[in-house]
Amino acid sequence: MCLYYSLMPSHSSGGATAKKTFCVQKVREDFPILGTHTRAGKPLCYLDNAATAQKPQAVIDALSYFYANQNANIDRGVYELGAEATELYERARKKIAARLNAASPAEIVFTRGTTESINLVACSLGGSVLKQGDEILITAMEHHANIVPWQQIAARTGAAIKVAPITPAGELDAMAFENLLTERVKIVAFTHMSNVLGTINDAAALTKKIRARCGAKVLVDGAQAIVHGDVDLQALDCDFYAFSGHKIYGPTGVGVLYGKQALLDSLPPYQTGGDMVVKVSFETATFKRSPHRFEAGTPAIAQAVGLATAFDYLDTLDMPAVRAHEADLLAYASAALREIKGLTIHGNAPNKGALIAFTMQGVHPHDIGTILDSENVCVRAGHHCAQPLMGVLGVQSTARASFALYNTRAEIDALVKALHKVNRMFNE
Amino acid sequence: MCLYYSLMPSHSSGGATAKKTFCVQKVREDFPILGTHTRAGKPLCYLDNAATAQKPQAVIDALSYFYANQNANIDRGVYELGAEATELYERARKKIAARLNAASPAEIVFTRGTTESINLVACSLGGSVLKQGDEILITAMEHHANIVPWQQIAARTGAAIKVAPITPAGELDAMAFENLLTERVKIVAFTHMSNVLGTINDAAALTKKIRARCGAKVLVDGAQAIVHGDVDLQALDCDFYAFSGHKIYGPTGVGVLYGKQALLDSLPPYQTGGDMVVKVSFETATFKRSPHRFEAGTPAIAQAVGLATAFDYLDTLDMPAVRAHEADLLAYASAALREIKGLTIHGNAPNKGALIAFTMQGVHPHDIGTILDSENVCVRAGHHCAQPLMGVLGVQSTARASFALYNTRAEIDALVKALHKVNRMFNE
Amino acid sequence: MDELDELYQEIILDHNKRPRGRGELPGATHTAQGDNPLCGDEIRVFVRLEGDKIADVKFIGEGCAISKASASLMTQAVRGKTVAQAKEQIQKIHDMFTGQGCCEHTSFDTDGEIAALGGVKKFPQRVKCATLAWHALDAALDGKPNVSTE
Amino acid sequence: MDELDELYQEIILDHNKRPRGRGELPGATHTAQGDNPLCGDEIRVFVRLEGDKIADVKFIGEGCAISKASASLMTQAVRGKTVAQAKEQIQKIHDMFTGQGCCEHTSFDTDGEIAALGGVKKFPQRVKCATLAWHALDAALDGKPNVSTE
Ligand SMILES: Cc1ncc(COP(=O)(O)O)c(C=O)c1O
Ligand SMILES: Cc1ncc(COP(=O)(O)O)c(C=O)c1O
Repeated sequence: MCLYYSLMPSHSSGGATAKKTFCVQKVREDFPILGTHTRAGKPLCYLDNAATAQKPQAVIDALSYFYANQNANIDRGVYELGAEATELYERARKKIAARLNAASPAEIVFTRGTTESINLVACSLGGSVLKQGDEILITAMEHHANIVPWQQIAARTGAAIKVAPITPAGELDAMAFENLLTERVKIVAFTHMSNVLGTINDAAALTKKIRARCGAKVLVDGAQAIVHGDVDLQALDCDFYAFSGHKIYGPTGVGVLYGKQALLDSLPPYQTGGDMVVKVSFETATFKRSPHRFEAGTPAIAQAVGLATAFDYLDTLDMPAVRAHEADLLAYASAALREIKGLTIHGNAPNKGALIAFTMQGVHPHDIGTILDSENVCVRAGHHCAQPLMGVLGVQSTARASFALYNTRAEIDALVKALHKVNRMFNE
Repeated sequence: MCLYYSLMPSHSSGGATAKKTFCVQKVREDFPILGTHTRAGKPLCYLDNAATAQKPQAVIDALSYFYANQNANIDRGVYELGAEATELYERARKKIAARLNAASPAEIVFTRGTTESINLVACSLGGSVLKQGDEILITAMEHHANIVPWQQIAARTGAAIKVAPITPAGELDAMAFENLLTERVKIVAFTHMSNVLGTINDAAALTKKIRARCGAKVLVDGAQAIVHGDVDLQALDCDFYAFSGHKIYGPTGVGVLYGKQALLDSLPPYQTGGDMVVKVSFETATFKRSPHRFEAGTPAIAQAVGLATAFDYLDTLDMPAVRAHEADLLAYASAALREIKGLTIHGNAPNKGALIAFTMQGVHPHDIGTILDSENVCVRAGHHCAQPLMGVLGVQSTARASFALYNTRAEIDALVKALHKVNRMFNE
Repeated sequence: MDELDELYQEIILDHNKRPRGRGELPGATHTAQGDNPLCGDEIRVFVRLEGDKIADVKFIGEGCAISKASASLMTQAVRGKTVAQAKEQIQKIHDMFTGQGCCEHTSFDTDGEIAALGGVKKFPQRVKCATLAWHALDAALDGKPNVSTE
Repeated sequence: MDELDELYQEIILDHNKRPRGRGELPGATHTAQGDNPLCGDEIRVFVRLEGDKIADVKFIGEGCAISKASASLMTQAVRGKTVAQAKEQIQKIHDMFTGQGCCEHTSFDTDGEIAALGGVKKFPQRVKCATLAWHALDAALDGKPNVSTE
């Protein structure tokens, strides 16, 4: 009976010993949806990966296997099935902690996604440290998820929000950022990679600068960066790091908040209820330490296991080759798009992740989206939950093609062909 | 292209036309985990359903099918795959609204589970209406999820918590409850079915009484009742109703908050970020109406679809027969347990759902749990996240056997046999 | 004609490029803004009522081809009509897109060029674009300051 | 002997029924409470130090057979020992349950009856029960008021 858990048989070893490879055609076979949704002979060309990524069969199977073989509630059962589920859930935490180089699994809190992770910090940290006259520093390239929660806590505490501007190329204005770093700033929240501009911010350098200037706590929105870079939390040294499972080839309904342990343990809880308490009376309650303190109620158990499986899957791939492939897609697509008449790319930072937001003269992004869809090319059209940035860019909305490790040059060719059709329909 | 969505082929019709039946042996085949985990020739006897229920193959398949064929982010895509995913997610909302007889799908908010649903209401409603001197009325049989969030908001607002007592049989003390219903009470939160006592509260009658006495808003914790009864929200007339997907044969990571639409629309948002806003500037944001107002960020899309599938699955069964079966399990088990030397059942309400909490003289519930597990019988041992109720009952913890529609009399026989073993080991 | 061509009919493309009734309306008696949170598009509609009659109607704002063409067609359709007639027209537009007969052409009273909006029905994701200006008109006539097509 | 019998050895069942060292300890110099949030069990440990020596040690509280027997065995094991010796014993208990050699009997210094706790190793869910009193003793010796086996 010396369990602990029986991992899903199919991918319990694999990754560790097998030689890691990356062949995009082989990888595409791992993602079942890519073979579906053919329309009028045209294969599905999914280029909306920054919104949500597709899932490899390994993740889908891990979920099915969990429900069919391992399902029980966690942290409560004296029976073996319950211990097994608990072990699987905590193994997921350990896996993620190890992969991101957290100091301890206790620093990994499971949430619903980036949005909840940031709300948690805004509420628990912001609610504790902010007072009238304090400042929260964000940047002009933030997603709504890294703006609105700060507005809410600012309104509640009397703090003010300051916005670090960007350069015309779409980079953070380093000088302006530094000038805004005064002693009044108690929290700095910035994105590791913009979901519109693609800009990758040097989070380690920014954190160092912040530490040198003031005692502000640092939250990094890693929703996009986790997908396109190799996150090392010790190197970054930020206080909090937030991301979503569904963008990194994992299930919906789960995400992560990393936080430094001492800091997490010092914060008041966010949601409250079962499993996060040590003791409850009718009058009062005492709370566990991190991570359990922040996981009230039954968490997304199967989804946490599925997310760990997504990382397990990535571990079977030759990641440097994946990065090179993504860089190639970005370069190839950028060059091709620049050739298209009337097309403007928004975001030209030298350090840029694999996505391209663009507008076309005389055509609204929505119409681009619809025409591309008629060619089975899926791109996003809209403000990408970054309306303030749209204002800075002087547009109402943009189209955006965003790439995953399974995309190909052929798909970019299909995108380009469809964009020519847009011009034919609207600009001839 | 006139989609809308292609439902998973296998269960798109079925329920509606096929004659509904219920045969427990047939139903057991729908739950794959029940055939696993045999130990020393003893089949898995899963009696911890109040903690989390097992999942039918239809739900597991719906999740796999979604990820392999329909996965996209919602509410944002102009392309067909995105529209399809949005339609599936909203169809899930409609399904649940219809099944619970909500006035409109806009009254169904997807959350992570009961705990988050209650936290949302405590924060958004409690934060708006409570002030110094106001009271929140709960009962002595509440789960931590329906206690601690109220303590938190009470501490923040200066409101006080009052606790309606229970009778020795484990029923709500109706007279005491009424006496506590003063004009000071602004919120009443009570469970529809106790997860320890099994007691089913007459939520409709209680709500009527509250309405007659004061203007308090009424939240009903339906985590257990949704599984064992047929919830009709119009008949209940409560303001809020909360439950978890994972207890009603659905996936983990998703739950529901029902709220009356006008009330929901009048409340401030809870979490904030993308998808729940109409417009965002660096300075401020305006919010959508319910339900989107309360669904910040990417929600648990696949899980919502899976939860709707769980209800679809239940719709294929003869529900009156299911209820009769559950009642039979409860009666059979109660009679058998009463025969066991030194065993006390906690909770003897005439209107009781299918679970039994019990203690045994001279044996701690943990030891009961371990010995039962050695016979492959899974029960819970502990305080069941209801520590204050434990205090009322005068115990530290109890064991609990809780039944689902797939349990059988034979499994209760196995439970009884294992309990005799407990007595043999500890009390001879 | 394939579905895409039906969506982007000549009339639509023409109204998109050369929208009629576009601009501020000094002396407007009613105005309302329509927001489409999906893409951030906004259309503001101005109405000058004389008694019960829509003496003039104009719109400003950015939008996709569908929403701009729809706004343009709207100004043509309701200018000179009574409030009751305009309301009826709004209802017809609403019915066209939300009616059960989703995929057939309904008995929609074409009012000339407006029929060109029928192509949108095959693109459920774009219905909000087509109805944005109409929602704003409706709100303006009701004296509401704004409306959002959530 | 099957795993269950190894868990509930005679010694354990005996200490569960007739716990040694149970009760308040008037004149205690140190005390701490251990909480097991899983089941709500609490064990309070009292220690009377005389110089560096544990002159007396007792416990009160409810718990399962494992935690009660373990507390009982603990009082036997450390009474009369120095603080350093008790700390060493606590470390050994800790190692026994968290050590890599999870499933073999380690070179654990039995101190007589304490070896009976070894059966718990096959029941990871019960390790917290077995260590609760030891955690509380450790906290008491460190001057901490309480500890929780989260
Ligand atoms: C009555 C009751 N309320 C609330 C909860 C909390 O549900 P969850 O953990 O799914 O949020 C439970 C289940 O544990 C319950 O039984
Ligand atoms: C940079 C960034 N931050 C936050 C989010 C929000 O993520 P989620 O919707 O998964 O909470 C996203 C994705 O939409 C994003 O791209």
